[in-house]
Amino acid sequence: MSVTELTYRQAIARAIADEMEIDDRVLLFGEDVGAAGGVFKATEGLQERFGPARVLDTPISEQAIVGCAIGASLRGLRPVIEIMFADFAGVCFDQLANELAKYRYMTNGQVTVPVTVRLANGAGGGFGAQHSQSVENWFLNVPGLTILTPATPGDAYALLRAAIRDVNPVLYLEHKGLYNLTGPVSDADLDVIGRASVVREGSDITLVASQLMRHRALEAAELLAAENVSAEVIDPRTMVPFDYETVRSSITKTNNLICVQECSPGGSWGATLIATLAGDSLELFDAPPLLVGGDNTPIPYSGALEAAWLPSPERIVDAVRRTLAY
Amino acid sequence: MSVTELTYRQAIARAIADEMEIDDRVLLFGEDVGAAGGVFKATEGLQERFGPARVLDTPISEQAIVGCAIGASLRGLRPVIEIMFADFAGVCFDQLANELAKYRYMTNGQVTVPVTVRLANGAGGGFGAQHSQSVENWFLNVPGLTILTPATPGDAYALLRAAIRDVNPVLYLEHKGLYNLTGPVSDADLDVIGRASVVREGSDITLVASQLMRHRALEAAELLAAENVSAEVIDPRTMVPFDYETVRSSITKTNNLICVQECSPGGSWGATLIATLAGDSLELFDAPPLLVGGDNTPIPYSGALEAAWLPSPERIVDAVRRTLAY
Amino acid sequence: MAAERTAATRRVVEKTKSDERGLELLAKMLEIRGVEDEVQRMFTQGLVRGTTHLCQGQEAVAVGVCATLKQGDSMTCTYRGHGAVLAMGAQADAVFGEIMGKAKGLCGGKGGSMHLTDVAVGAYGAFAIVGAHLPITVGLAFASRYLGDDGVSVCFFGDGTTNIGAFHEALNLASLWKTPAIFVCENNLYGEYSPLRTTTPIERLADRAASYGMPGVVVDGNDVFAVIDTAEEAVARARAGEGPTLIEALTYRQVGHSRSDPAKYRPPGELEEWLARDPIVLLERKLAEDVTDPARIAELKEQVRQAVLEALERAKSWPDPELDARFANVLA
Amino acid sequence: MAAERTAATRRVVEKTKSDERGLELLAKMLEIRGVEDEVQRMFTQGLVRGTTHLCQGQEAVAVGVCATLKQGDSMTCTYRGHGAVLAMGAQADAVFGEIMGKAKGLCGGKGGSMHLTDVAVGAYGAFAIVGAHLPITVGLAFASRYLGDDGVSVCFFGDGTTNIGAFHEALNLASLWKTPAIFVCENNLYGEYSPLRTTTPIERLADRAASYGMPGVVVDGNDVFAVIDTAEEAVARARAGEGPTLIEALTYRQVGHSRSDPAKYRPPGELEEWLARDPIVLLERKLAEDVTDPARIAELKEQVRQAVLEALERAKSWPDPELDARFANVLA
Ligand SMILES: Cc1ncc(C[n+]2csc(CCOP(=O)(O)OP(=O)(O)O)c2C)c(N)n1
Ligand SMILES: Cc1ncc(C[n+]2csc(CCOP(=O)(O)OP(=O)(O)O)c2C)c(N)n1
Ligand SMILES: [Mg+2]
Ligand SMILES: [Mg+2]
Repeated sequence: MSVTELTYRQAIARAIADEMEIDDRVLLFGEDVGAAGGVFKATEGLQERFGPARVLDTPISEQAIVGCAIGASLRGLRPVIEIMFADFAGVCFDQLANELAKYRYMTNGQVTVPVTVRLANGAGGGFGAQHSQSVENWFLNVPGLTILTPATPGDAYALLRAAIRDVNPVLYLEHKGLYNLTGPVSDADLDVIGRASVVREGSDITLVASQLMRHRALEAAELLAAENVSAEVIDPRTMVPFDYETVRSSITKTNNLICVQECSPGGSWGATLIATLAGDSLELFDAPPLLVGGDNTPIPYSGALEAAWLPSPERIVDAVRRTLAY
Repeated sequence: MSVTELTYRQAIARAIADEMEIDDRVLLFGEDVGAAGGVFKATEGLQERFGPARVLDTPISEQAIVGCAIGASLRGLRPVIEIMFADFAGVCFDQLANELAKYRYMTNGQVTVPVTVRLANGAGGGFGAQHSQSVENWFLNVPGLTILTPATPGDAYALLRAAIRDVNPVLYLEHKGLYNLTGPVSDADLDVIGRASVVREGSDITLVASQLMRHRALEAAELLAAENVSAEVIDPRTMVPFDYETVRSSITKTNNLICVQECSPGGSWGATLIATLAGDSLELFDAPPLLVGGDNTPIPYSGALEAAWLPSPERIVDAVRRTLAY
Repeated sequence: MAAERTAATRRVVEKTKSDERGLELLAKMLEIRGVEDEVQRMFTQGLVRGTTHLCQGQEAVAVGVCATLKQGDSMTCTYRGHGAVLAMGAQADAVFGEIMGKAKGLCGGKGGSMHLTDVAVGAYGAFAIVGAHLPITVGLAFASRYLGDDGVSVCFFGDGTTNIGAFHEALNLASLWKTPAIFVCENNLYGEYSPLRTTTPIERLADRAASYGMPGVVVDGNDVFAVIDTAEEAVARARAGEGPTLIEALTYRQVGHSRSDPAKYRPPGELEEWLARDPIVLLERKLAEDVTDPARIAELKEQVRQAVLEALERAKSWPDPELDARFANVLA
Repeated sequence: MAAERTAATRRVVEKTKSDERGLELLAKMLEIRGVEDEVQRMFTQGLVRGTTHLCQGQEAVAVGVCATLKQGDSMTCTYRGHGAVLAMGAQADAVFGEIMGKAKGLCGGKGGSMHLTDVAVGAYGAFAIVGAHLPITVGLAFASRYLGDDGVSVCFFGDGTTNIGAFHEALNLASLWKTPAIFVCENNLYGEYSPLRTTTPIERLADRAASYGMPGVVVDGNDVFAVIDTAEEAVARARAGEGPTLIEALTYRQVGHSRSDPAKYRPPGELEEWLARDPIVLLERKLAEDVTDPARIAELKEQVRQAVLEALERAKSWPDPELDARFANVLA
């Protein structure tokens, strides 16, 4: 594949197709991923192309879906499964956190568990408190899971192919607000797990932001540019393992850090990042590193409330101003 | 009740009994909490005393247990439920994180959900990776849950009574390694939710540590005293809401902070604490705030490995030395 | 107010299938149909956010079951719960308001289409995680046993829900503790876009009751009187302390699963077949047989239509919530 | 090595209930009993950490079922799984070693008593979260279907486990997809300290199979030959692509639930009744009827006893893991 323009949604379907094409062990199952092509249409055409033996619809039973993927992976298969709205990770949390994440460790390496779990993350669409969460934050304290959070079609494609090839369990979080985003996709570099990307260079402050917030951080950076503030924007792309090094080099230059995240502060990836850098790079900070995130509440439904709940470019700009004025 | 000496385990049974005695709406259910008095014997005698209508054994079905408690609480009851090993929160995570935590918010206050969920937390007992976790860290990013982590019989008693009286949902985490600990118990002050306790005063460094780690931090403080280092030890007691103020006043004095926790760093309460203080009190730090915790792995079974996994007083002392030498 | 409303709904319980009663049932079903049709329109107009799941074609189940309840009883339902919440007596304007995220919506705009709740009329919540409310219903019912009142708790859910773990745990505990719970499975043949037979290895879902030692009964969910008869038996059993019942109501979702679904997966003719058995059509026909004056039915239809449209206009005129409202009611 | 061991176990499948075969089954059951008795002793001596769940009295289930398997088949079990893992052919010293947390234990000391795993003999794991391995077994079985081999997957679990959600979801999916899975419920009358009737509203757990459209069969779990016959049928069905079976094996846990449990909740006489039906005693009696020389049985018993003790001594002599080993095998 040379570089193509695809939507984020198409990039996902393409990544799965490309891996299924070259590896018979790859299969896909989940609720309505087959005949219907997925509730987010991110698996459209795959059942037609690869047949119902490799693209299967399941009953509504997420524990069975995850468990079945684990078991199949033990026999060498490479299951890609969909949990639909990421919030449904709650009903199969044990399978993800206690089984999938720990299986290899508890058996001292007798098994590998190459399962890719796709989940649709994030707020902003008016889906309410039980269909809008960013669930990477539920799993940060569960060693054994690799967690990916693509924000562009290109990253969605590369990270998903990398996830499927990875012999370890991967949670792959798709942001619902990005499915329609268009961008270039290529297979030139699939070695992307654990590598942040500097998506805008700058010298005054480092904004670390993922998924929908990456795009808002970029908007904020544009607004700031008009004020002669030069913001560097980094998309971690991978939550676990986190590329601290790229962030560290950035703040070596900017000496200021703000994490922009789509969740409340407690136990968040942003808090983890700040604590880590406070612990090993305290001297780099000119001002206190800040967390700009969702409110410390469940996510409200009403359009007005949800918009207020989510960090806006303006809120990011505000936080930058406060930081630089410190 | 005047001051009595009880074990941590007895303090729990006593707290439940004292609330059941004065409030008919309080009831207890869970697996083997009744006839058998609990697998940790923390509910011994309660069924005999209050009868099987108020102390009930359930099938092995944690989703049903939590859901039933939620439903009962909507009708004004005050269910206290046991999930036994805290790790089993995985099989009822949806009920805890998506239903219990959000119910009041999603209905805009039409309901109150006064459920107390007891869970047995923590490592050190040789129970292996699926029976040793500190699950407060799974729920930090779930607004709506109050999370309590008592470390002494006195706190176990007061926090549990406060939890049962609280009209909001509470996760009450008992540490398995502390059930046999003896200490004074009194009902003089039950207003303890959200209040940290300074358990040892000191001037050189602040150690924030909970549950088993509180006791190790105290041991470390003794070792440090022999080196003329004066460590202040703070037990947060409540993870959510967290008493930042007490920690902040302490580091205003000591200018140094180490969190000692029984879990890996990602998404942990210690990381949240450090990020919060780095954000609002950066100027207070003489040296980088550190996290001393479990390794970034599942918890191994073997005695030798588990002991190495858990922070020891010596590891804490080491970290303090490094901090003060900064 | 709320109590009066449920009282109104409750009056229909009288066993006599009188004119009056039939017309009341019809009015409620027409109201639900009217609300759902308007919500569909609002969605197209961009007035509804996220998603919405409508119940056109399934009205007889909610209306029939809720007609057997009395004050103090409770009900839980799903994201496809507008009908059930209205059947309990919630006001249409507050329902519309919530769906539009207005301050005066049932949940102040915090819940939305999938979470309509009106505790004042016994509607304890609509749940968006499949199966999650079944255990909660067990607790609502258990409380009646514990408190010694004779309340019952009804839970509506879909056919697809019978495959999830929470279903199993809830029915098991409900039966073991003989709680006064009534589990109403609305078998509308599909879970999302999947026909039941592609996700479920058995056909008769009521058969699953045997695993829990409780009665499992099948009923024509498009026949409101049949639903009432079946529900009455289950309610009586529950009130008598004999434990829960699983009711499988056979019905059909005349629209797509959710707003974005054109329902192309339906075999040809299926929709038409079920439209011919539309519960409102069936009830009207029955009433006509019972010599109800056709003019009265026409008049009722017009009345309900007007009331729904007025409710909608009222709700549209309401303001959005204040932004600070988003911080309220995390804790009590 | 591993392959040879399973081969040895597998040889017993021949349908003829010959002397040799009976003696092999007896040897395996004696080995399990011997290991469990020693683990109990070790626990008392403080050589075992945490907790441990023993299966004395249930040996015929694991040995009977595993005797019907062949190479390429897989097995999952619970924290009470020492017997099942030994029945698959795991070495006793590595079992002891793991339980003592030694470097040469089956899982290098990372798993412990509740997580014995020996993939080389098809023992894919022992799980400590009730019900968690049932969905995983579906996946193991599904893989055979996907790969087109004729492997089957057996899953052992307890009576109490039939009340948890994962049981329901797993059996449903297994049946829908006609996976070659065999669900073996060891009904030992208790879940922890709770008698089955206090937690489960029905008595015959095999009846739950009907909810999934699969056969449910009950077997005397203390009669190893009956277990073999029943398992053979299920295995044949699975290999033929006809889907899963639920087997309910009636048996008894002669010891407490876990190390700390004196099992005072048993009604008087119950233990004695079941001890009289001890599976090893039953098998010995059967072999005696089949004119096996009593001296051979005595000799076998002594051999197995010696082998177990030697395995234990070997395992005791092994070192603890290196401390750095704790960082290994989080990821591959
Ligand atoms: C745990 C969980 N899994 C998946 C979903 C997505 N989902 C929403 S509705 C639905 C179908 C439910 O089907 P059924 O129970 O038949 O109810 P119906 O929609 O037909 O009323 C699914 C799978 C969900 N909300 N929760
Ligand atoms: C999800 C979960 N809940 C509770 C437990 C605690 N627990 C361990 S064993 C057990 C009893 C299981 O009973 P049964 O399935 O009959 O198996 P048995 O122990 O009798 O072999 C329980 C409740 C657990 N391990 N996992
Ligand atoms: Mg349906
Ligand atoms: Mg049992």
